[in-house]
Amino acid sequence: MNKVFKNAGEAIHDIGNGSIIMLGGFGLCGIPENCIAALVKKEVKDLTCISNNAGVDDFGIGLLLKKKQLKKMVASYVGENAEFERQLLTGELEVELIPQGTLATRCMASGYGMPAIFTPAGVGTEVAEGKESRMFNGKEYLMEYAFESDFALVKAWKGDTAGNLIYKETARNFNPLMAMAGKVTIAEVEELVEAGQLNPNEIHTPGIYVHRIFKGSVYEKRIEQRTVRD
Amino acid sequence: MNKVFKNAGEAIHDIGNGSIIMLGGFGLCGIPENCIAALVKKEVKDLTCISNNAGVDDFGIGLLLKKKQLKKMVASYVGENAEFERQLLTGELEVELIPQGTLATRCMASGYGMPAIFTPAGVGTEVAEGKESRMFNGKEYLMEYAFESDFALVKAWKGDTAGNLIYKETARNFNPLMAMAGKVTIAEVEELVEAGQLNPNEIHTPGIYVHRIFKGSVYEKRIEQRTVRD
Amino acid sequence: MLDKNQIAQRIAKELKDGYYVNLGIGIPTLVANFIPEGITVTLQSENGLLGMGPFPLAGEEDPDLINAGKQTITTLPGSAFFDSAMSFGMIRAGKVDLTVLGAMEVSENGDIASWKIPGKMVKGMGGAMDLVASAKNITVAMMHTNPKGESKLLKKCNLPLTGIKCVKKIVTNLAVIEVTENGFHLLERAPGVSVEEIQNKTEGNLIIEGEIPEMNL
Amino acid sequence: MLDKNQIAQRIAKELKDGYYVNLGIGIPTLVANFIPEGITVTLQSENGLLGMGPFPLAGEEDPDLINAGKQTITTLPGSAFFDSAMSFGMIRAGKVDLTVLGAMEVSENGDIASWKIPGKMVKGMGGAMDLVASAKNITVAMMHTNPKGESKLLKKCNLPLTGIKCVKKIVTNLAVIEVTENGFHLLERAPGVSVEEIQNKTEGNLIIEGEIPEMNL
Repeated sequence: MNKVFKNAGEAIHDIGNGSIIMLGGFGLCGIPENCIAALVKKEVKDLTCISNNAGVDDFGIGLLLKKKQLKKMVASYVGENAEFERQLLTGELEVELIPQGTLATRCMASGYGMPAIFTPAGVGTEVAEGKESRMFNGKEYLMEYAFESDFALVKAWKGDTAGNLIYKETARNFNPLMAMAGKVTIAEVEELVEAGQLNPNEIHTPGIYVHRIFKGSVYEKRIEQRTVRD
Repeated sequence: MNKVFKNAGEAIHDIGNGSIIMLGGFGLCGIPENCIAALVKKEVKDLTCISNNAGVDDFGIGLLLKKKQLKKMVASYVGENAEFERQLLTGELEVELIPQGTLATRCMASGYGMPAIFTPAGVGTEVAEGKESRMFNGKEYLMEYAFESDFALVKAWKGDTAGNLIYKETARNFNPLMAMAGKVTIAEVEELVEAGQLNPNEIHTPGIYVHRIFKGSVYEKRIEQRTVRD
Repeated sequence: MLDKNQIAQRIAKELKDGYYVNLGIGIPTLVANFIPEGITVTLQSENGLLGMGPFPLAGEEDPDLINAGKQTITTLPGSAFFDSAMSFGMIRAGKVDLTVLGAMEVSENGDIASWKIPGKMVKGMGGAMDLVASAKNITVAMMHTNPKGESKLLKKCNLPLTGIKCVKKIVTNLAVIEVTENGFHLLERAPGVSVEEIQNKTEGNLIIEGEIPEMNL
Repeated sequence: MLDKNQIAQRIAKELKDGYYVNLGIGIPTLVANFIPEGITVTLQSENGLLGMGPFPLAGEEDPDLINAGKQTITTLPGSAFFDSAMSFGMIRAGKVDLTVLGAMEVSENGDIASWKIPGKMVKGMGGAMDLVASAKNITVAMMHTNPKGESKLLKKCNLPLTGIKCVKKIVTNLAVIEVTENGFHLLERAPGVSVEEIQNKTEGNLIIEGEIPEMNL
């Protein structure tokens, strides 16, 4: 059973028009750069992208926006992106906003076989509209459903041929959660090693959740807000 | 803010009669040996113990059973323990059996601030009696509530003064889940280091969940089923 | 008639390349000894391990490394440890392709009883209720009859249930049986065992269609 | 009247030894610069870090290490990384002792609006809805009035809400206010600011009891 693919193009070969895809990352940190580049190159259209953010104008999911490859964006925060705002205002792009913790937990729920979860996030706000709510110990919670996607594209630091993944620092973020929520999960890694080379105690995503893995050819790792101290 | 305690006796000083305590471990693997010894020494009574198993006759939670310190045992599997069976049959001990995955997930739900979860485990069995059930996508699930305890006693391999924990191999099991579910979580570790000595990428339980930590004085680590190949 | 090892050997033929498999305590554990050459099967142990290897050599037992039966084990290259919530998470999410379990009784609609004999034995369900309720492919490995010679394949289970309508296949010392909407569908006979004997030892509805082949180990 | 740094400085006085604290974007971030000496406060960043340190030195920026505002940061000894589900898990479970957030409007019953101006701005709620619904201790850091001079402390919020009945305390450039069942309870005045000015710039019900002390930075 071989999970290893040569490059991004081959790993995403069956992502077609209208696919629902999750993309890991927070801002531009820990995003599947090589998969995004391959989606741009493949010119697939009408994608529904589920990702915490929508990239910036010329990087990350912003590249797919610029090429008008998205039908719908599901995210928690979509600032810092002028093209996004333009497509939103003209109605070219459909947008669904979900509280960040709800988005994360709905992905995890999928990977944990839990059909729904309860969260207080959004109670009393427009996020609660049309949703079932319920009291527990005197506090109100919304019932939110598990979130699955056709494909989950995640980025890890290290991976092995069995599909095990280790993330680096805050580049972990949504990646392990979305890795669990893909009908097909495609992981791109900075370093790909043979099974047995990673310490089994340090794995963040066990290989059972990962269907395809490849070594990304280049990582630009753009910084969104470079801040330094004196 | 000091989380470090000198020994088990001091770390459990305020566990009193009638306390509800969780104990990590699977069988005798990864159990908080030093905390159990201290509870035996302290002779606290009427404890409710929540643990996947109940130890063996002369080790683990079996030591508390022998001294009749338990009022109630909540577990998923309680075989391999004659004294347990005796106390159960004479009615000295109250027992609640919970499917293993349900027990684990209810602890996690507590640490994740989710008041209830849905699981298919136990549907159609006596475990479902009196419980709310619900259909999702044509499949029936039971609603199970988050599980919190007065104290959670967990065992880790390495820990630091900030309370961060790393477990070893399958000694991880219920420990990280119960660590999240204690109103007061007490961690005993084989190796206690200064904050900054553990790789923040490899932490299994972040210190925010751990209130007290100490280095166990002895680890017997008894093996329940020694099996070898030729 | 098959012995325990042969039951395991027959079940091993159900394995496919790339499968993730959870093996219960008893006969199911033996399946690991018969994984066909040339395919990769990854064993999941619900106490928190993917990539379980064989028992250790004497002197190399590690108390921190056990399987769900509390036996000392080893890991194979590519293994990963995780906590019990994630372990049952991947089980519930259907990521485990095949689960093999023992049973005390199975009914013709796929119910299974395996964890309790009222008044006699209450060891607890462990992870069995989670496994049978979640796994998409449940195979039971057991003797066809109990020590008293009574059928364990029933119209309806007498013992408290572990799960309902979940068993897909049963491999016993006498037969391979598929659980269908209409009952136990006989697929194969053990070498030297007649259809009549299987019929006599099956209390639940046994469906016999055409020639029943002898199994090929 | 306080400047942004002084608002942060005043909020920092609420910190206690051992606190885990989540600081939002903007003024709240500045609180980290004023943590009192002698106490240990651990900063949580909801993108997956406990133990956030200061910004890096030039040349030492790490693109894999950012805060929830996407700024490059560092870690302190004892830090830990985790995924976004665990991050909001610990927030929902009430493990974070203090959350400091900015706001566009706060109402006298503790409702907060901070994420959307219909027809003008829809950046999304990010983690704010999770934070305000979960944290036990929500402090808002903001200017008392908007750029047009209109009060941001209202009877009722006009903008779409981020959360309801959740704000416990508000520190503005003019005052420290506690949100009580009966409305905004004035606790302290900024140096040189009169109770009258605060009253004039507070649309919601302002409760003034006895002498209102000037705040001590």
